[in-house]
Amino acid sequence: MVSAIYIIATGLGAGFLIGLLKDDRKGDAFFLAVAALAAMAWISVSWTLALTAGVAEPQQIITAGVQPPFAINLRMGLAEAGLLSVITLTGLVSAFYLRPALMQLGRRAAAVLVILVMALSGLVLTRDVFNLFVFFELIVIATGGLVLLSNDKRAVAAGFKYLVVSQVISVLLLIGIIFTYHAQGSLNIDDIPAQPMAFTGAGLALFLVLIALVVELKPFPANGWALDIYEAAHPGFSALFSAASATTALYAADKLFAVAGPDWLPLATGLGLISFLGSNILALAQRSDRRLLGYSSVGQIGLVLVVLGQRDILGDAYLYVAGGILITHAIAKAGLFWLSGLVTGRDLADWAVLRANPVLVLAFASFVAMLLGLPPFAGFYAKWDLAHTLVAADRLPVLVLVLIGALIEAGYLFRWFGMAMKRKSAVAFPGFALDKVTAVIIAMVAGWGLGYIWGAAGAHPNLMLATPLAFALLFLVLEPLPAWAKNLLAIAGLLGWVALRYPDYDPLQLVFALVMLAGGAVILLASFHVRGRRLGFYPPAMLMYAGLAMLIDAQTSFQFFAAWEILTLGSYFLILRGQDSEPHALSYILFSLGGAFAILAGFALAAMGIQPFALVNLAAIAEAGLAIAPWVFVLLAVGFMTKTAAIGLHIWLPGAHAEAETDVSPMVSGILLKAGLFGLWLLLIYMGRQTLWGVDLTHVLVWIGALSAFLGAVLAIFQEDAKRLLAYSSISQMGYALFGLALMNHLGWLLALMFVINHFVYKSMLFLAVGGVKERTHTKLMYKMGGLITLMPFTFISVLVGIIAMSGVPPLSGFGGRWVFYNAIMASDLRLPMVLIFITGPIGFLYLFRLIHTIFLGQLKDEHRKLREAPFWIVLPQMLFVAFLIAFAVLPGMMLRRVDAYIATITGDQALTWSGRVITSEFGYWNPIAIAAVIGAIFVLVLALLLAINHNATRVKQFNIVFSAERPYKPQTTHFAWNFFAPYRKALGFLESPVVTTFWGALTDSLHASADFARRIYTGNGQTYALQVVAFVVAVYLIAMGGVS
Amino acid sequence: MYLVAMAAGFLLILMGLYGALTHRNILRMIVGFTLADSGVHLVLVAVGYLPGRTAPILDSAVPLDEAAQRIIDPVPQALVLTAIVIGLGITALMLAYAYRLFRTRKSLDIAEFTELKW
Amino acid sequence: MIALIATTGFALAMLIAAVVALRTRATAVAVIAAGLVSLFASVLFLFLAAPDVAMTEAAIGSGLTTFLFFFVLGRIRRESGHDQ
Amino acid sequence: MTSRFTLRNVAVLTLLALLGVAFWTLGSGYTPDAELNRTAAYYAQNTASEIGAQNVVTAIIVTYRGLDTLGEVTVLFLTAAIVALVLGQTKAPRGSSGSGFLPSGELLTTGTQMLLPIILLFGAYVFVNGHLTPGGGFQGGAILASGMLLLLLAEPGRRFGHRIISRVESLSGLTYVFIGVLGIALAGGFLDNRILPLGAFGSILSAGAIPLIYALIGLKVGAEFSSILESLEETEDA
Amino acid sequence: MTFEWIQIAYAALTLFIVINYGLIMTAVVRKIGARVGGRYGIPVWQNYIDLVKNFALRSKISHGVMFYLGPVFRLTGGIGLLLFVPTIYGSVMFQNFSFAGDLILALYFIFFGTLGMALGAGESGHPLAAIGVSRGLAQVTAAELPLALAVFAISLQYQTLNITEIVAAQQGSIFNWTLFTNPVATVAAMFAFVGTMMRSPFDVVIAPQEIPIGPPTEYHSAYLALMQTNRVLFPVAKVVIYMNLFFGGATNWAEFSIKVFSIYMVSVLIGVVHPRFRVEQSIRFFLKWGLPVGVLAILMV
Repeated sequence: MVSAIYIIATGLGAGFLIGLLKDDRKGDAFFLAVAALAAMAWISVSWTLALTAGVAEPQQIITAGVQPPFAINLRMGLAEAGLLSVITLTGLVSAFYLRPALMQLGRRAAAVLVILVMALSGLVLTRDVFNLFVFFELIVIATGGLVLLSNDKRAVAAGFKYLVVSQVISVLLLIGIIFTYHAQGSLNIDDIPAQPMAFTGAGLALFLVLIALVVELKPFPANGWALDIYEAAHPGFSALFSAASATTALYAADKLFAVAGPDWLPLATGLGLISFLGSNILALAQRSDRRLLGYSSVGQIGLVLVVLGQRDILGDAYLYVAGGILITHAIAKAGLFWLSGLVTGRDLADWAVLRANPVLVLAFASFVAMLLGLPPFAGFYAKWDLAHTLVAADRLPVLVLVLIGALIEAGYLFRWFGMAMKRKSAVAFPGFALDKVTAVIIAMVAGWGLGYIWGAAGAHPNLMLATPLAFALLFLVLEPLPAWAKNLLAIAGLLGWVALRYPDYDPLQLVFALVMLAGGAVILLASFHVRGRRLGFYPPAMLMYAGLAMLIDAQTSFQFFAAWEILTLGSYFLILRGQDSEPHALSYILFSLGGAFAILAGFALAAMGIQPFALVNLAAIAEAGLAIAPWVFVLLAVGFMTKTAAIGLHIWLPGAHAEAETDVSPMVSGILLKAGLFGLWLLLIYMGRQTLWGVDLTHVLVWIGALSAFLGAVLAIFQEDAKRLLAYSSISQMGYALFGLALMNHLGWLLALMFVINHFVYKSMLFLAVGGVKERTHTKLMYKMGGLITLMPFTFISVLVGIIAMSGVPPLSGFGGRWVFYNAIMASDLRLPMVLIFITGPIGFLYLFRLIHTIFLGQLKDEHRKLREAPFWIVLPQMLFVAFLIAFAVLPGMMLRRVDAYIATITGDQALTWSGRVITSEFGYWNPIAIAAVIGAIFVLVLALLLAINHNATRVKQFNIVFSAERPYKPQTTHFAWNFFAPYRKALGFLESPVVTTFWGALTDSLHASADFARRIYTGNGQTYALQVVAFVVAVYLIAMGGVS
Repeated sequence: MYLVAMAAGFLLILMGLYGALTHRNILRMIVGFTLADSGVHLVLVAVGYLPGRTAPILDSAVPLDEAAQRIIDPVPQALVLTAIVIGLGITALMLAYAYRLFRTRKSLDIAEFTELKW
Repeated sequence: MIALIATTGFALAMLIAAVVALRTRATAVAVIAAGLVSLFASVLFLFLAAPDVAMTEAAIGSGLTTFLFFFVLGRIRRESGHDQ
Repeated sequence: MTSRFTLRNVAVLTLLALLGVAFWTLGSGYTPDAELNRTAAYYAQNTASEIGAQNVVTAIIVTYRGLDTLGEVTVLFLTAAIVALVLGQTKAPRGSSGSGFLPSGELLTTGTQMLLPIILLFGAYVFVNGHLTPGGGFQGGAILASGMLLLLLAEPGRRFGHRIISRVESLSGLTYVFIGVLGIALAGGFLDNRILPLGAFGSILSAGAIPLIYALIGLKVGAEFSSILESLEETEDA
Repeated sequence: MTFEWIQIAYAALTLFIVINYGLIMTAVVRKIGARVGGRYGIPVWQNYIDLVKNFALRSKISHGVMFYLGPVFRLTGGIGLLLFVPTIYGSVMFQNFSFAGDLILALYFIFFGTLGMALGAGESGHPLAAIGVSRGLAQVTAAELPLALAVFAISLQYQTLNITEIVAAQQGSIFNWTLFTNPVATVAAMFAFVGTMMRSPFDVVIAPQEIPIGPPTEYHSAYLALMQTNRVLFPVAKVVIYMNLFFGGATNWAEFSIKVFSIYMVSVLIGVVHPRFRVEQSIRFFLKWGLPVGVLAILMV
């Protein structure tokens, strides 16, 4: 192996060599710089590889031929090697990225760049505290120089502010160093003994060193200077500043915190939390892209500082966790800054230009996911392990704060992504420089690669090797194919997977697999109607399906959670594709991530540090009656209920489902919601009833279910938008299912399961039908339609069957659900929530009638006279569903019976008796075939009677009778559709008042307002910034001292 | 003696910082920082001082075998030497920046360079 | 004892010079006063048995730095056309 | 500075007073060592045998903490480069260079021409003897630069050999790094001075590579200082 | 409870009896109403005349498939409702098709006709029909609520959803009737009863005294005949459910006719003395008075 000292020697040598060149030989200077950086990168990477493979041992490098502490020594271990690789590679790519700017500024700039990378490397390697200072100053000066690479005139002021603050820091650092030396008799970091947190003598000296290093990390709120650099500097340099400088500074702090001992770690934790939360909140109010990235960098470094504060409990996992977050952040942030160089405008919405290149969109999405620790990236594994360790060590508050911060970060990052995807670009398409695009792609590939490595290195299964995910990612490569080919492959993949896994499933899994995956394949049939390549549809769709497939297969909490996040991410991108879906997709992902974090906390709480945690073990926790059990229950239930859109957590759903594309709405409604039910199901099966403060939590769930069912239905009847109506109806239906599940009896579960199947079928069908109508009429507003029955007869039939099934009118399958439902509540001892459910039934009937009436009946609009039936591929799956509904109505036993038997094995009772075609419960009985036969027979007889009397009736125009064939001037006045249930609104309109929306709105508004107010501390005055740094140090000093005494 | 130097050094640091944090003129801020730097250097050297010993030079006045008993701690001096040079580097850089800033606005008031904020 | 008094004296002188550097209205005076502070400091270094440091501080701290200041000051003065 | 007692000033005073409390705690808790601590004791005992330099500070700077010094030299290199960069983008109006605060006259010009060789020689002396007496590369370099300063003062309009200065700067830097690397190959590690014989203790050609290194440092520092001074003085062609 | 072919004949017989009974009863009720109001009123066979007349009319007009099917749905709903419920307790002949399902089936099947009718009326394209549908649905959903609660209360009380078993539990003495064992539930159910019989004060949906409005606006001739049939059949079928659940059922046709008539008269009597409600008023009424009683019924079981 080449000694790491050559990284420094190469950097310096190249720097000086460039100094030898003539001024006009800029090309040579650039070449030299790149060669040096490449050599440094090669050394770093080869060390990393060798250390990982176990070929090499960590190396202690002595200088001057004298042993430490008498001479400066360096150390090359795995952590150092990894960070050096990040630093040097970022430097290398940034060098190419900066090429035009470097050429413009001359050879000196190239030398400065090389020396900066050298200094960063030195900072990582050195084990001497004063040497640390020297490298710091080198970095400061080099940064001061490279800020000038920017074309932004404001960069000069930013550089000066940076220097001013650095001066303050160096004063503190030097004082701290010399008194530490005095106390320990050595400058070697490893000679600093662990010591209690104290504010005299050695302790105070150590405090000064530590706080100086922390201030170097640009902690909120003492970081205005750094933000200015991020905003004004050349993006190529900002990438380096964020990815390499911040990373290095963090490692420097880490070295000293490591020796200072566990007593000092709370300091890191506290400051990290403040920084993470504070800067993320402030970022909310930010509209400038690079400044936003700056805030995000500060926040992320704060997060790693929090991790650093947990090194006492992380133990061996420390490198894995901290490294996972730190390196992922470095890559993602470098990538984002490089991306920002491709965008000419500085407003967040200007990133819309990226849409010109799908690869860049993918990169943007990847970076956002990386920053947020979403699977399959490295941060995900780190986040998971961190949460588990925190909880196991009883540091739940830290976890809560971290998750809140992460949620806020998700807020602005996804808002930004949404803007980029949906807004109109204010600036013209610039055409992207190939070298810059290459840099971005390199970062993206590195991020994916790192995700793979982390997956392979950790104790968890490597997500990237999971077949469903790999299959979904395959579609990224297949994007150039035409849509029909991809669709074919997608359907084959889904069906193939079900066929493959089918033998291993228990009946419950089988039902969900059939609904989610096979059902998904049916819905995908509708996607054949789209022509062209349909870029950006299949990867997210398949990502969602992959998540669902993995969810069903999940054995451990890790697999479950990973699958959960994958399907959330996939569905987010899918929803975002809708026309006006930007705000709705955002609230979807935020609620989903909030829910996911609750799940994470719940699993972490349950696992108590032991991994892997099999889902089955939830039962053990419940049985043991541990005090945490109800909390686990609450957290998991809340998480799952965000997905089922239980009332209070539902506000994302209507918009998200309504604005989605025609074939996406059924996916996210009919299928995605079931994921939440699946989770709840497992939770209730494993944990059963839990009591918290004397309240049976399943009773709470029953109430929530009933309220969701009721309010969802009430809101649905007031909608004018057909898809929104269906969306609210989904809330209601999921409320029913939740209600059934939470009843905790055999029939309740069966009821929920019937809802899983039925809701999937009729909601998919209805969404497809309404979507088909929208394809033709180009509106979703029902009062703009009317009289479409003759023009779109097949769609009408599917809506008709759908609403009969859904409202529970015999003989279709919905009735079976109602019957099971009544029997289930008879077996339960809860009374009041039933009332709500009873009210809901008829109300559900109201909105469904409205749907069919205002679209298909009544007067046809003039502009719709020439409409054709919906596209064949949209109608086809509807017809399949119609056939299924009828079959399921008559033969519910074909699937239910197996599941019923399965549920019986869990609940231990046999609630239903299946004899022949009669299904008997403790209370009543139900003979589907007889019902269908009787009704059919009567219907046919009556119809025959009417036909006999009135067989030659001829169809007349709609205006013929009442209007005496005089067409009224405006046909729309004759279509009674708008505000259809006006009496209800008069009587029950108060239920429509958007309490929940107002609540969440007020929450986010107040966050935004406080962010907008608080960020005014960044006055832009360099002196004020320096003052803030001093104030920060003094405040920490006083608070920490107060904490110690 | 070392206490005097140390006290003076600390005072100088505080005074320098006061100047740097209150003067709005950029050049005066830099002057403040050079004062603070001098103070830091003083404190550093004072820490290495052992009463009654001589400079760490092993000439005829200091026999080699008694060196450990005769000379003061040389390490802080070496550090200060480095610190002084680095301080000069930063000061020079800040001065260059000050000039550059002056060229953009014809002003040296730090409060005027606030285009970047929030 | 003499050394102590001398040290104290120089330290006081240094602090006075620092006060001048802070309080004076003229930047040029401030710069010179700062140079003086460095010079006094280098004397203190001599008392603290640090001849290397003393030389360096004198040459760099009080010498070169002051000139750097004056060069910049001069340029600024020339370009603004009036006293700063 | 319109008012002495603005809110900012009071805030600064308060904060600094609190910071002063921390300093006070440090200072009042400080007791000088009775004996040299182990690091310093090691240097006192072993410098002569290991390094062969009389001036322990020099031994520390050039060898024991050679990496610091290399960094330090690099700081100056960077500063020189960046000051040139900073000012390079803003050209001063032509014909108006010169510091403007000292009149340059015949006397000064002549005096400079006489003094310059002596100054340069003195500088060289200081850094070559760095391992024996107080002083060394930095001080010597500063002295070299003062010669340059004089030239600048004497002949403001004249341009000096940028090329030469930067060549000297870079070459000495390169050699410095090269010697450091030689240390790995021939002796105990990077920047080990024992690539050359230690020689007789106390003589000018002793202490291994220290005189060489210090000379390089001196040249480099001198060149860098000169370059900084020159950049700040005039930048029309920087 | 198994099916035999003879049951079809029995069901037809039930149907025949009930239709005739309904035709006569509704006419009698109207006549009583007229006499109370000091008018002479219609002859008791008036309904037969109307029915025959309407069946005899030949119409050439239809607005479309759903329009055509609307009355079919409507009548199917009425017949089905009757036939899914045992008419005479203890009689093998008049068990009808109650083996197909229990109380829940009956409750939900009420909507079948409503839905079909609403769809048919909707396709007629007449805005007044749509307004009628909207009002009717809005009102009926609120009105049915106390019934649902009451039904739930008594199924809890009797621990069964089987109508026959519920009736069986009420045999023996008049005080075994739900009316006496669970008066609250009965009151709640009667709220719903009054609300869904389409009589004043809850008859704004069809509002016979004003302009032609309501779902049947566009219907005529044979369509109307089917609906008229249903109009006499359906209330009786509904009353039968009430009778079975709350008033001890009927063990023979005599008891049947007395009980049905009495229960039916409840809504008539209330209608005579109350002015008509607007729809939102009746919704509020049922939520304010019917719902609490229903909730009370559930809580008291």
